[in-house]
Amino acid sequence: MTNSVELGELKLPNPLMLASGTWGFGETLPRKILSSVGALVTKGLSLEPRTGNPPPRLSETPCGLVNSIGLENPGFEVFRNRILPRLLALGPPVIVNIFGESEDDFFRLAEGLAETGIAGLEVNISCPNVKKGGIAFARDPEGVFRLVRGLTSVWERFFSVKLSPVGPVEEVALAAEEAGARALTCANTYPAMTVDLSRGTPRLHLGGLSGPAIKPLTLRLVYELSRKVKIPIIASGGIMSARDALEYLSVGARAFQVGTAILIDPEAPRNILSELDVALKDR
Amino acid sequence: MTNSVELGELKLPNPLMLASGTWGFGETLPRKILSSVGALVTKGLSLEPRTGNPPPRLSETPCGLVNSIGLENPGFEVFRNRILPRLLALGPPVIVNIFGESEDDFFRLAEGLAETGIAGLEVNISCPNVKKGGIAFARDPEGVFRLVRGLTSVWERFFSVKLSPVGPVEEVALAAEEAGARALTCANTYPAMTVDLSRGTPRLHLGGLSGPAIKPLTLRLVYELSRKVKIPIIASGGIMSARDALEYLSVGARAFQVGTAILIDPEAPRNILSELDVALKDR
Amino acid sequence: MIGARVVSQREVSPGYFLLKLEAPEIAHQARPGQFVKITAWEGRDPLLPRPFSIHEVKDSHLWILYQRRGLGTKLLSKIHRGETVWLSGPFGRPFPLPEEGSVWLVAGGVGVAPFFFYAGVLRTHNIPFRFFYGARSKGDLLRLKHLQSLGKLRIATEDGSLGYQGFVTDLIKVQLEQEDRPKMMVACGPPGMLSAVGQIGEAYGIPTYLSLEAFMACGQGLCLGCVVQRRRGGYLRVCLEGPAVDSREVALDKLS
Amino acid sequence: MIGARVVSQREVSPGYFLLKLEAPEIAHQARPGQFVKITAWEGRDPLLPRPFSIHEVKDSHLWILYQRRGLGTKLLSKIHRGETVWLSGPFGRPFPLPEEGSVWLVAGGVGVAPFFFYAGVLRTHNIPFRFFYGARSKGDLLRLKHLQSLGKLRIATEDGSLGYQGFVTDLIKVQLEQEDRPKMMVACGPPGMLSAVGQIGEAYGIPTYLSLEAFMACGQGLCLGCVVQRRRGGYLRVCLEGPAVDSREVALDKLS
Ligand SMILES: Cc1cc2nc3c(=O)[nH]c(=O)nc-3n(C[C@H](O)[C@H](O)[C@H](O)COP(=O)(O)OP(=O)(O)OC[C@H]3O[C@@H](n4cnc5c(N)ncnc54)[C@H](O)[C@@H]3O)c2cc1C
Ligand SMILES: Cc1cc2nc3c(=O)[nH]c(=O)nc-3n(C[C@H](O)[C@H](O)[C@H](O)COP(=O)(O)OP(=O)(O)OC[C@H]3O[C@@H](n4cnc5c(N)ncnc54)[C@H](O)[C@@H]3O)c2cc1C
Ligand SMILES: Cc1cc2nc3c(=O)[nH]c(=O)nc-3n(C[C@H](O)[C@H](O)[C@H](O)COP(=O)(O)O)c2cc1C
Ligand SMILES: Cc1cc2nc3c(=O)[nH]c(=O)nc-3n(C[C@H](O)[C@H](O)[C@H](O)COP(=O)(O)O)c2cc1C
Ligand code: FES
Ligand code: FES
Repeated sequence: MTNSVELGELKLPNPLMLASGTWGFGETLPRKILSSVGALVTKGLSLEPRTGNPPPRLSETPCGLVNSIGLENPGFEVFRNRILPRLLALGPPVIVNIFGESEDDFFRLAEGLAETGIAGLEVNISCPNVKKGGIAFARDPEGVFRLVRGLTSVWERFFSVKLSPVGPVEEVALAAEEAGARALTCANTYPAMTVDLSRGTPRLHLGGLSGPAIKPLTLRLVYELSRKVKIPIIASGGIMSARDALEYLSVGARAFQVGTAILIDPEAPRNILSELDVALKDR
Repeated sequence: MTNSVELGELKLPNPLMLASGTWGFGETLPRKILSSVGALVTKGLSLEPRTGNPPPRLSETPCGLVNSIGLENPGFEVFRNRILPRLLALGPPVIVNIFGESEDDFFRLAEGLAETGIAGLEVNISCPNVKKGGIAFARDPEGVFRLVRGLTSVWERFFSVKLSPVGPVEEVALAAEEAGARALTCANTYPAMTVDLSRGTPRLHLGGLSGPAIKPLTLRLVYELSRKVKIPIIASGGIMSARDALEYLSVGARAFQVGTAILIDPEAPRNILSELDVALKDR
Repeated sequence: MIGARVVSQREVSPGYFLLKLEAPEIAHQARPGQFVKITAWEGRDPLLPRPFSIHEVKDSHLWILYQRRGLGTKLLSKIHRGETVWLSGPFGRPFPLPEEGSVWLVAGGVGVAPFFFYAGVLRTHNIPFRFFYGARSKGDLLRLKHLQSLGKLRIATEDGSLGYQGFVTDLIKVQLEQEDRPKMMVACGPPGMLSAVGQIGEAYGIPTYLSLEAFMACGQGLCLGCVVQRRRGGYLRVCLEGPAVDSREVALDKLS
Repeated sequence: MIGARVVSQREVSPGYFLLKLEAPEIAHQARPGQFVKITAWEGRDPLLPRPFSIHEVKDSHLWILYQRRGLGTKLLSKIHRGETVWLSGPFGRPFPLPEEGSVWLVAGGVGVAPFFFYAGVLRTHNIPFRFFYGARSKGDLLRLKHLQSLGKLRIATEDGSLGYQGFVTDLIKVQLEQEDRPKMMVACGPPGMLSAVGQIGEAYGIPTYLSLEAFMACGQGLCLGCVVQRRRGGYLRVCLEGPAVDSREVALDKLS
């Protein structure tokens, strides 16, 4: 089996995680797909339920997918009471991806999740901070420092800060590390848009780009950041095959996430893991 | 024929330009390909000759191309004396793409080109500023302001500032506009990398990503910037077809450049122009 | 995804293809109204598999009836017999089977695809049904001979080249005034047609199921990408709560 | 790019294909040593056309002999006769034709591809030549029968399963000591072999041309992407100053 991996205090059976937002809460996936992976990172969770964005929520680009789901989720209460118990029973460590509109939202979510048996948090900072006039947390290294520092006092275990790939990424990464983040997830989707000209008036779709198209960009980011920070980096961006994963591992990532590939084929994580086994044995 | 286009004082026969660095200096292209376009933007020119980077200079990604040519060029003297006369004889307006390692380099290039009959300059700010410790001009909005303001006193005609798509793009765009840029070229390639695992040790290739993969990203950038600045925007990023060009025009670009598509097929600009004619007539 | 051998493929009308695949696992599970996702190319452009209704099923084979539209269907149309495509599914809720009374199937264009399978199953269950099929013109009606053998069929063409002249929705309005009304209607076709059928169903108090289309990524409830607006607020996922949904569930004016 | 009809394609050895295309414009212009770029897929992945030596030319047809390596050649190998691929070229400098004296052609593996065309033209010009061809093993020697009919051929296999046992470069060293030396050598094959042939040519004072490979985008001098290091500093573009370059021009230790 592919070696286990340590992300600070968090030990994973293997370096493959299911990326946030790309496997629902596992309701419609066979158990065998979910139980073999290194960790499950949940869909983004907010305190209150969110209905998400109106359609269209998806469009396709050359080798890429643009999504604007709008962080639809059932909110903390439903998640903790109805969803989390089932996820925890699956086996792999569960990492809960959280987001909020203010620092306080994050703190309250972390407190609420403290006694639930989850393995850690992934802190999504790509969302807008309403107190800062809607500027994303990820645009504001000092804000990220305060957010992360604040979190460390309510959440003492493993958590990763999920970076946005745009904005002052390096400054944000360093701020998160200095403030006490245990790992960085590098990175979220890229601001993108598509235009559908096939209708009378052009239909614009704004969202985040994922998939193979972004791999060379996020790979570069992981490479650069791994030379700047000491905490482990979890790579996320366009990983479709074991080779993609190995590329990330070879430039400094400690673990990696599979996202869009699951949407194309939920068997992808299992295939990647078994190919990875073979490749690592060959070395 | 596709309508002529005005970029401030510069009038082009049509909105299609050949992007910098993707058609050599036209030596190996049939004249008919060069003479039908709206403008020719030359390969990046520096004061002194540059031999460029060692190989590998190219690698391929899903729907993208990574290049690290290293701005190889014959330098100002050779360009002005031996290349430019031939380019000017082709017909379309010639825009010279310039770069330097200091503000002064840019100013001297502009002065040297002042009496040559070129239609304008394209100012590449993605290059490192040695006086600022090698930080790219494009990372420093104040530096860009000074550079552009300085240019306006040695160069009184049309020039476009070619933005990098990373860094504080919006601030840089606003600084360039305020300092007197007549247009913005949006945008250059994206910092990217590939890893070749097929050899014994991984071979890393760092460079700039172009081609269809980046289209949704640069489209979004053009869309956002066209809502922020009043000067015209020239789009550059992944335009392979008339439909791609129309998408950019529909989100606010005034003109557009074709780059990587030329490398795949030098007939691409002519095909795009004729398809554009048809599409615009259909409207 | 599983590899499925292409048993045959032919162009049944210009731009419309009938594809026969060998896929025992999926064929045995499939029920009418469900769909599969197909990848018929190497490389990552197009990135996403394409969703297609299951047109017919027999033993270990399934058929897809599809229109060539963009790159994905163009590539699919170039696949030869003996080659392999990648398949996953079946996904989505099957069409409902009424406990009693008759069903009207209302199809527009290539929306007729899932009804061949459905009609066969309705027949097996002895559920009476009528078939209404509209298209622009006679030439756009697909697999007409086969369709006629399936059961009672009424045709509408916009240009009057065959059957009733006008929209299929006008035709069913006429029929609803003339005949015993069905216990249920199931419609598949372009969004404009679907919302018209939905309105008719509600006006006549007939439970009506609309087989919706939406751009899909996962096709199985993972990404929340294929939503349409729910009438009472919020969204429903076409791939999971659909593709056929009770017309009263969806905001008909928001279909597109 | 022009569309070229596939006249035939067959797998001449496991993983090696011989493709015949109808492309009058290119066939008429082509000269030995030049190459074409081929796109055999829709969609943008792979993004770039792939470069291939012109293997043979006759009338309005040209042949490509290629090895299936990654996605591009996999897709090319799936093209059927009657289908169309996209072609551009011919690109690059032709192999030199010596004014007097003989030429030795030195091929390694699939590097033999351009020499069929070259041998034919040498024959037409009554230029004497000898052919040296090395591969790992007997089974890796491509189109051997046809090759034997072209002229004087010496084989080297690493495992000794046919001809001289060892590298083709060892074979030519042996031959250079035994025979009249040629006026020129032209070599095509893997980088290690090329640099060895270059060293031999220089040691014996024989002008030697090495047909280089480099990852290419434009194939025609536009992007400056396909460079190799020049011995006297700076770079040369394989697509324009090559693919075959005088060995003394290139930094042999930098080939890869
Ligand atoms: C549940 C379902 C069942 C379907 N059944 C059939 C069928 O039986 N026969 C048939 O001909 N067509 C069917 N379609 C439509 C079919 O999926 C599209 O025609 C196909 O995806 C177009 O792909 P393309 O690459 O050829 O075209 P593109 O160039 O990608 O797009 C052409 C058009 O197809 C739409 N489309 C593209 N991708 C998708 C996608 N992943 N999901 C939904 N729509 C998309 C686009 O919005 C656009 O309007 C079905 C769609 C859905 C959602
Ligand atoms: C001038 C020239 C002539 C050639 N002639 C022949 C020939 O006659 N027969 C033959 O079998 N092969 C020939 N090649 C090599 C051929 O171009 C590659 O095998 C092919 O491009 C591989 O593409 P792929 O998508 O299958 O593999 P990839 O998965 O893309 O790559 C596999 C290997 O091929 C190399 N390669 C990929 N793309 C290119 C490219 N655009 N240019 C150069 N190398 C590339 C990669 O570096 C890698 O090592 C020639 C190459 C050049 C430059
Ligand atoms: C449909 C979809 C929904 C996503 N939802 C979330 C989310 O809720 N929270 C989050 O942090 N990232 C979310 N992401 C980003 C992914 O977790 C992942 O970081 C990104 O897609 C890049 O990886 P990939 O190319 O492997 O998909 C989402 C991505 C997709 C495609
Ligand atoms: C091989 C290559 C060389 C380039 N050289 C330059 C250059 O010298 N100066 C510059 O400003 N941009 C250069 N570019 C960027 C292009 O001009 C263009 O802005 C970019 O590639 C995005 O457009 P595309 O996707 O259409 O190629 C180069 C791009 C490529 C692919
Ligand atoms: S397509 Fe992913 S939820 Fe429906
Ligand atoms: S491949 Fe572009 S210059 Fe040689």
